[in-house]
Formats: sequence, structure tokens, C-alpha cells
Amino acid sequence: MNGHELSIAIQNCLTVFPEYADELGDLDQALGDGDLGITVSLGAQAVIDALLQLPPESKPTEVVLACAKAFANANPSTMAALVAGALLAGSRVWGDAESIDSEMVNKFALAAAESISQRGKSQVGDKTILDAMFPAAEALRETNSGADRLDAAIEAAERGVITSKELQSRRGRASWLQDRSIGLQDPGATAFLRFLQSWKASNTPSRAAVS
Amino acid sequence: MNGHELSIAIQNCLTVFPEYADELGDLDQALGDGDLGITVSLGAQAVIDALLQLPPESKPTEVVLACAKAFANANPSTMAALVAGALLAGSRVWGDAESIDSEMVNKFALAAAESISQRGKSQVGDKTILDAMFPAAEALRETNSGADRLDAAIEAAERGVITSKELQSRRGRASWLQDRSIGLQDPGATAFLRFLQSWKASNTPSRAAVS
Amino acid sequence: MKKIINEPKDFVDEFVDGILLAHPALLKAIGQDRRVLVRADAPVSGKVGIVTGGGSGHLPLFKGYVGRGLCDGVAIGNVFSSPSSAQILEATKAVDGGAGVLYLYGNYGGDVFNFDLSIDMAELEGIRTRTVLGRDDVASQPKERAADRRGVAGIFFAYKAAGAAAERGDSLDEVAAIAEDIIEHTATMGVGLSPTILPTTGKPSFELADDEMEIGIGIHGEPGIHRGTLETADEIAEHLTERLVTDLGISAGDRVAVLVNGLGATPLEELYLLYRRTHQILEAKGIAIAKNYVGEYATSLEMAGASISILTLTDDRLALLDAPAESPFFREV
Amino acid sequence: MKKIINEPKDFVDEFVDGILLAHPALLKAIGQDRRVLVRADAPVSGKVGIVTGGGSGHLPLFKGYVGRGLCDGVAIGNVFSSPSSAQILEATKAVDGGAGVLYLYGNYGGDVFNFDLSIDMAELEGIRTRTVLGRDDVASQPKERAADRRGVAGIFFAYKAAGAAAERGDSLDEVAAIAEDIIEHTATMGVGLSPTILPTTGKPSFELADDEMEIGIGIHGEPGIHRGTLETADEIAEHLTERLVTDLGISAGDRVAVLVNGLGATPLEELYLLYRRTHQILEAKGIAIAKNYVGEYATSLEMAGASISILTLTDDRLALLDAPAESPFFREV
Ligand SMILES: Nc1ncnc2c1ncn2[C@@H]1O[C@H](COP(=O)(O)OP(=O)(O)O)[C@@H](O)[C@H]1O
Ligand SMILES: Nc1ncnc2c1ncn2[C@@H]1O[C@H](COP(=O)(O)OP(=O)(O)O)[C@@H](O)[C@H]1O
Ligand SMILES: [Mg+2]
Ligand SMILES: [Mg+2]
Ligand SMILES: [Mg+2]
Ligand SMILES: [Mg+2]
Repeated sequence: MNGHELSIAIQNCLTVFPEYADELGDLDQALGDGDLGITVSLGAQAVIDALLQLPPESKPTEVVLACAKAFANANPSTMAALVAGALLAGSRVWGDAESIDSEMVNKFALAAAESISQRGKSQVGDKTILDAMFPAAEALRETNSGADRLDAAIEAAERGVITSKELQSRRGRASWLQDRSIGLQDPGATAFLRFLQSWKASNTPSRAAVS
Repeated sequence: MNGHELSIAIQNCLTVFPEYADELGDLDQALGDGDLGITVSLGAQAVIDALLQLPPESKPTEVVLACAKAFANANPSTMAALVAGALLAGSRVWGDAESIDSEMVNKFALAAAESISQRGKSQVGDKTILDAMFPAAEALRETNSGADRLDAAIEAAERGVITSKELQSRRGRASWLQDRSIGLQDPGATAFLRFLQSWKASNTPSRAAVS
Repeated sequence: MKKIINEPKDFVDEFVDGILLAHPALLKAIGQDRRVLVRADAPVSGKVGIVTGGGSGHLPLFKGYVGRGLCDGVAIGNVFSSPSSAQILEATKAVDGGAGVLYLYGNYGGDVFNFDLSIDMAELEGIRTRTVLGRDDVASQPKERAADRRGVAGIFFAYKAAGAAAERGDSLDEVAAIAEDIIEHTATMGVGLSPTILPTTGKPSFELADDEMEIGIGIHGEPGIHRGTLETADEIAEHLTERLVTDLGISAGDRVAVLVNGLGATPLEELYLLYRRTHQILEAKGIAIAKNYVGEYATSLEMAGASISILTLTDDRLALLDAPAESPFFREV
Repeated sequence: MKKIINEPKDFVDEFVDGILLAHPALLKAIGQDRRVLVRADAPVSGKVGIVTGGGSGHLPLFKGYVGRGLCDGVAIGNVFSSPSSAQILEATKAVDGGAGVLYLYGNYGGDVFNFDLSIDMAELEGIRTRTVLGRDDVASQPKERAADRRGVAGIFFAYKAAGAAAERGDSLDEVAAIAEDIIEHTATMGVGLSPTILPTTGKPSFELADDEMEIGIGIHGEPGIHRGTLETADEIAEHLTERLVTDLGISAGDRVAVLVNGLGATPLEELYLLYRRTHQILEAKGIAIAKNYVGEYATSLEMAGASISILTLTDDRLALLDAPAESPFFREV
């Protein structure tokens, strides 16, 4: 996948992703301040706009950099800042490569999750986006067959979302709820799952051709 | 009627008068700020308390002076200040008299109304307490027979209240309503009427003996 | 009734107590009932004293404007009702420095009659008084009856100017003339979005539908000119400002002071929206804002709404606004 | 939604515009989007710059504390959401006088991550930064996790003290140490009586029954320790004060500063009721209030409610609070 193909795939995904904005906003209302829906819809639009400005010969790293910048500024928030930082960290492992392969995607996923863990001082089990991200990165690393990889990641992320529901939030706004956070579903982890699902829905062969 | 008898009569009247507090408060809510009910109930209690402190040999003027002072300070307001000033002005015509007669009551009523007119820069027709007071004072002057005098005053005051309903308020808070005041009944004039009615109800032979 | 209070009947005495506990260096109470507050250094010998007063529930009005370069004393009534003449007299005696006392307060019947009673009593004590009434609310009476208008937030300008004049040593007649001059050149109009609940009765001061506002509302919730659909901040600023400009008869080349006042529950952010549009409108007309105030200056407990006041300026008036002043609620340095 | 606003999406830009129109002598805007305000004389050469920032809707927080003896600049987010790292960097560059820049703001994830991004970028520009987080809300985390508490009204004390230290020429490390010292000795707790409506969504920030209050509420309506029946002013003051005294570990002989802060719709009269009881409680414990503040210092749009903050004082801390300061919303002379 070269830079241009990556850019198209991201745009496809982000056209679908905002359909989950209301769900994510409601989850964040229960556990935080309810703005995650806005972050997701404004962020997706800003990224699409930024990618449309990029020259088609841009490298994958440049594509991800543009995404990070646009998402960070669209609706600055915890999620915006953490995701932007994660994208930067992930793209750094790609260097100047003209094209990316599965192995590089695996490294990206792990670097992205580790960036959030470091910046957010958070681990798996803290009931954050990481509860979906690390398992998904792990699943990617363990799945070789191209066609199954995304499904494996989605399945792992989903398990993470469900498992973390019964945990107490240890980071961010939700942590102030203390034991009242138990039983509520983490909006950030859910957002990550929905992002993967949007990717799948929008980039299956029949739709991937859309430019 | 000597000072002690006057004091008892006032106390009798003011025990009944506060029954009208809600009505007066509601009228004042529609045309003003709704505090007339409080002025009337706190004022009546304060006057009764003050009169209970007076020595029985007090002169009529001293009795009225005590009423004026107590009423002025109980819940200071337009009505409290105007009525207190009116009582002072009225009592001035009695001088040092040990006892008062009908003629002196007539003079008191007129002086009281004139005091309010002067202080309030108001006349009959401005839709104020004066629309009931002046006609009542006039009726007293024209009625010689002792038994009928109060009835005549009540009837005149009642006519004043009803007539002024269709006028536009020209003084006080109600005047800010401008033409929206037309059709609403003046709380101050109504208060004066209710006072006279309370006097009658509480000082008829069968109840006047209460001390 | 959602309020942070104790017994409703103790509301006024308790918050006055709070003010005294918080500001002992600036204010002191006079009399047993502590319903009279004066500046800590009162009486100031040889200086004209300024006494104000009125009902409670309007903080920082009236108690908030007692201090150096402002008023000298205040007589405090119950919520929305007048202080007694005895309390006003007490304030008068406590601030009299031998140069006479100006009564400067809002034009409300209860206050007027009680201050008037105090005038006679003060005379008996040998204290000369003069009276100037705040009557800046253009919505309460048409221009021909301007003398009968009620007083609202614009009285702040008169406190500031008369207080500065008294502080520099002007005579009673001069201080009164300055207060009168300011009042004559001040116009205010407000809008109300939600009512006040009186602590003692628990009743709302008026009723408004969810999409309504009352234009020209008074600071006790008195009805205004009309009730209409809630407008945008810009529309409200336009309606109020145009009316004030017409009433004052100002035009290009004039200079003004502007006060955007919150009635209690309205956020400061919204007051700045009103200020913004007012500034734009006046600028477009060639009227310069030489001084502005945005915040809560005269409230009505937790009423939502705001008012705009404009004072036409001269060099003299501006100098008096610029003079130093200090109270627990207002500072000019 | 009863608000005096125009288009909800323009709310922040318009009220910032209003602030700039009202206070041109004190503040100036940086950058095209005018989401960065700095004091009019920024950068002050050789002085440590202090940058704060956060979501809008809390006036006078944060924009209100930019001025002499306070912060130097502020990055302004949308209502209740963080400014971007680009805006924070812009503020940083505009206030850097060569002595480095202190980031002093409330402990909220969005703000933390955006300020942290800006640190890296500032370093590339050769600007040294230090960070101190306001984290005074005792209701948000137990004492063992005090580092994770959210920041509310008590940050005012840190602005005042760090601002004074920077103004007198302290180094970046010294100013940061002072800010940290103040934050460590500040504790705040609040109650909410009614929610805020967000202009953009039109939704209330939380729901409360007619007779309920939320104890320990945050300034975005975050839930507190528990929801209970509305108490009297005295009871509320007792609950809050006792908790703060315990958290700070203060006792007879200690001196404190007290801030009674209104969350938006609560009348000043009610804040004085809370101050009164707080004063009585501390006095009874032998704790002296050397400095007090009563009013709106950090709000949540039109939320009804209040918070109490206590800062344990030393001579040094008190001197910093007493130092002169001037902003459109706060003056110490
Ligand atoms: N320290 C952290 N580390 C990792 N993820 C975090 C952290 N804090 C919050 N999150 C994630 O961010 C999500 C909330 O994002 P967002 O709504 O943008 O936060 P906020 O509105 O509080 O700024 C949470 O559901 C959680 O998944
Ligand atoms: N200038 C005036 N002259 C005579 N009566 C007046 C005047 N102003 C008001 N009143 C009377 O006072 C009544 C209202 O009294 P009150 O409720 O005490 O007034 P407020 O609450 O405005 O102080 C009115 O109904 C009217 O009868
Ligand atoms: Mg959120
Ligand atoms: Mg009344
Ligand atoms: Mg009244
Ligand atoms: Mg947020």
C-alpha cells in the first residue's frame, strides 16, 4: 500500500466512522463530559479535508502526519491529543518508506499503543482506549493471513471493550467517578473498535475502489 | 372615647384585619410587588405589641403616635410610610385632648388623607388609597348619627375602590404598568376598605368588650 | 425554591453579617440591628456624607458601594423592601462630618417616603440633607414623565461621580448638583429571561414562558414595555442601545460610558456578547465609549437577564468616573 | 435553552471579541483566530512568562487572570474543551521574555495532553517550560491520589502567588516551586444545585431533582461524592469546611486564605451566607482567616452552586497574595 492508497483507505473509513458519533457521545456523557461524539465527527471531517490537500505522491508517513495534525486541532481533547500523538509515534517507525506491508502495520499499531500508554501514564486494565488497542495490536502480530488480520483485530478489540466494562476507570475524567464507573463501557475503547469496524465496512473490495 | 378605649378598639380591629393579608398581597402582586400582605400582617402585629406596652392613662394622641411608629418600622414600604405619616398628621389635630368625639374623628380623617396627598403628590383619581380615603372622610363629615357613621364611611370607601378600578394608576409601582393597570383593583384603597370593615366587625357591642 | 440559605427570615441579617465578617477593614455596622453599614472611617470630618439605601437582594447594590470615593453609608431593607426612616436617620447621623448629607437612592415609593421622613428628623438633629433620586429606567415611563422613572443599575454612575466630588471636598449643593447631572444624562434598559424567587414567600416574581423574555424589566421583576420571543444577543443589544441613544439624544461626536449589567444568573460570557454588539453599534454611529463596565452591578437575586446603561460624558464627568474609589465590591485605581 | 447568545458555534469567538473591545489597554489577541490573549505589554523582557488555558464557560477563569502580577497569556478552548497545542504554543511564544514559561492550568486530560504537546514544540523554539497543575478538588479523588485530582477555583491562589513571584523577578524554577507549593496547600470542594446548558448541544450537563444537590461537583458538572437533599447554607458550609480542614490537616494556630466562589447563577448574598458560617467554624477552631475572597472566580456558565477553597498560609504565601495585580477581572492594590 503506497501513500495514495493509504490516504484513500483512511478517507473511506472516516466517511463511515462518524455514524458512531452519537453512540460515542452518549457513552462519554455517562462516564465523562459527552464530547467524544463531537471530537470524532469534527476530527474525521478535518482529516478528510487535510488529506484532500495532499499531493498524490505523498509518502505513508506524510499521510499519517497530516492526519495527526488535523485530528489534534479539530476538537482538542484527551482523545484528540492521544490519538494525534499515537499517529506520530506510529508513523515514525515507517521512516521514508514509499509503501507499507503487514509487518510495518504491526509495528505501527504497537508503537501507537505504546505512545498512548506513555503519554497517558496508563496500562491495559485502566479502562481506556488501550484495553482495545493493545489486544488488537497483539492479534495483528499473531495473524499472518492478510484476509483474516482485520477480523482478528476487531475481535480482539471487541473482547477488550467488553472485558473492561466491569473494571473501574483509572485514568481521565471517568476516574473521578471512582467505583461508580464500574459497569459502564469506556467510550475511548469503543471508539477504537468502531474505527476498525468502519475500516472494514468501507474498505472491502466492493467499496475500496471509491476515490 | 378616651385613650385606653381607643387603644382597645384598635387592637380589636387589628386582630381581624390580617385575615385580609392574602387578598391584599395578591392584589399587590398583580399591580405592584406583592408585599402589601406582609406589610399589613407584620404592621398589625407590631402595633398591637406597641399598644400593649402603653400605660392605660395614655392620651388618644399618644396612642396614635405609638401606632404610627410601630407601623412605620414593621415592614417599611410605601403603605407603611404613608399611613404612619397620615396617623401623625391626624393625631396632631387632637392635641392634648383626653377624649375624642365625632367631630374630632372627622378632622382626623381629613388631615390623614391630606397628609398622604401631600407626601405622595397624589389626588383622588390617581388610583391610590386616597380614592377610598377621601370619600370616606367626606361621608363621615356628612353623617351625624353615631350608629350610621361607620357604615357610611365603608360604603363610600367601597364605591371609591370600585370606581378607581377602571382608572389608570398614576402613582407608585403600579404607574409603571401604564395602561396595563386599567381594570386591576388598587391594593392600597382595598386595604383601607378592609380596615374599616375590620373595625366594624371587631368593635360591634358584642365583641367590643374583649380586652 | 433552590437556594443556599438558612431560615428565610434571617436571610438579610445573615448575609450582612457575612459582609461584615469579610470586610472589617472597610465597613462597620451602626446600631443594634446592624441594618446600617458605613465606611470604617466614618464620619469623615468636613466631607459631605452620602447615604444610600433600599431593599436587599441587589448585591453589589446598595451595600457594595460604600467606601472611599463612593457612598458613606447605607440603610438596608428586607428583600425588595425599604429600610425604615429610623435606620436611614441612623446612617445619616453616623456619616455626617458637618458638611451635610446627600441622600442618593432609587426612585421607589417606599424608599422615597422613608427617606423623606428621615429628612425631617435629620433637620431636628441639625443635619442638612439634599436628595437626588436614581431614575434611569427608560422602560418605566415615557420621556415626558422621566421624573417618575424608577432607578436601576445606572445609579452606579451617580455613586461614582458624587462620591468622587464629595471626596475632593465639594459642598453639599455641589455634590447634589453633580449627582443630579449624572442621573439626568444616564439611561438604562434591561431584559429579563427568568424570575427571582423571594426567600420569604418562595414565589416567583413573575412568570415567563420557555421562549419568552420581558423587555424593559425592572430590578424587582417589574413588568417592562412588552413581553416577546427570546431574541439573540445582537438583537437584544440593538433594541436596548437604540432606545437609550434616542432617549439620551446622543449622536456622532458624543462620548459615553457604558455599563453592561448582569441581573444575577446570566453568565459573564453573555454580558460580553451584549457589550460587543453595543460597542459595534455605538462605534458605527460615531459615538465613542470612553469608559466601560461589564459585570454584576445591580442584581435581582438569581434573575436571568441583563441591562445596558449609557451615560453621556463630558470631561468633568469622565474625570469623576476615573477618580480613585475603593469598596468591597468596586475598585478604581 | 434560555441564553443571551447568537449562533452557538460563534459563542466563544464573540465573547472573546467583546473582552478585547472592552479592555484594549490590558489585553491583546495573538494570531488569526484570536484564541490566544496576552497582557498588552507582553512579552516582558527578562520576566518568567505564565501561560494558562482551558475550556471556555468559566469566566473569569481563565482569561480573567491575565495581567500584571497574574498570568501573561491564555489559550482559549471551546466551551468546556481544551485549546489546541498550536494555540498553547502561540501563547508561549508571545509571552516568553527569555526567562522561560510556566504552564499553570487545571488537571484535565485534554488540557494536559495538549499542553504537553506544546512543551515539545516550545523546546524546539528554544523556550524552556515548566508545568504545574491545579488539582485542588478534594471531591475528585481521595487524598492518596491527590495528584490525580481535578483543578477548580483554588487555582486562583496559584495564579496570584506565581504571578507575583514572576513579577518580582523570580526564576522559572522558583516561580514553578511557588505555584506547586500553593497548589499543595490548597483544597476546594463545591456543591451544585442546577446544571449548565451547553450552548452547542442545548443539553443540561447533569440532572437533579427539585430538592437535590450534588456534593463535590466539578466545574463542568462532573459528579461529586454524593447526591443528597438540599441542605441549609450553614449545613453546606459545615460539610465543605470540615472536609477541607481535614484534607489540609490544619488546626488551631494556623492561618488561611478563604475563597467562596459562585458557580454562576448563585446570588452574591448566598455566597456571603456561606462565608459567614465558614468564618465562624474556622474561628471556633482557632484558625485565622488572614485573607478572604467572596464572589465569582471560576464559574460553569449558569450553574447554580458554590465552592469553598482554603489555602494554608505562611508569611511568604500571604505576601504574594497581597502583592499588586491588575487584570480586567481582578485587582489587588
Ligand atoms: N490517561 C489516559 N490514557 C489513555 N486513555 C485515556 C486516558 N484518559 C482518557 N483516556 C481515554 O479517553 C477517552 C475520553 O476521551 P475524551 O472524551 O476526549 O476525554 P475528555 O473529554 O475528558 O478530554 C476515555 O474513554 C479513555 O478511553
Ligand atoms: N404616591 C402615592 N400616593 C398615595 N398612595 C400611594 C402612592 N403610591 C402608592 N400608593 C398606594 O400604595 C399602595 C401600594 O403600597 P405598597 O405595597 O406598600 O407599595 P410598594 O410595595 O411599592 O412600596 C398602592 O396600592 C397605592 O394605594
Ligand atoms: Mg469527553
Ligand atoms: Mg407593594
Ligand atoms: Mg414594596
Ligand atoms: Mg472533553
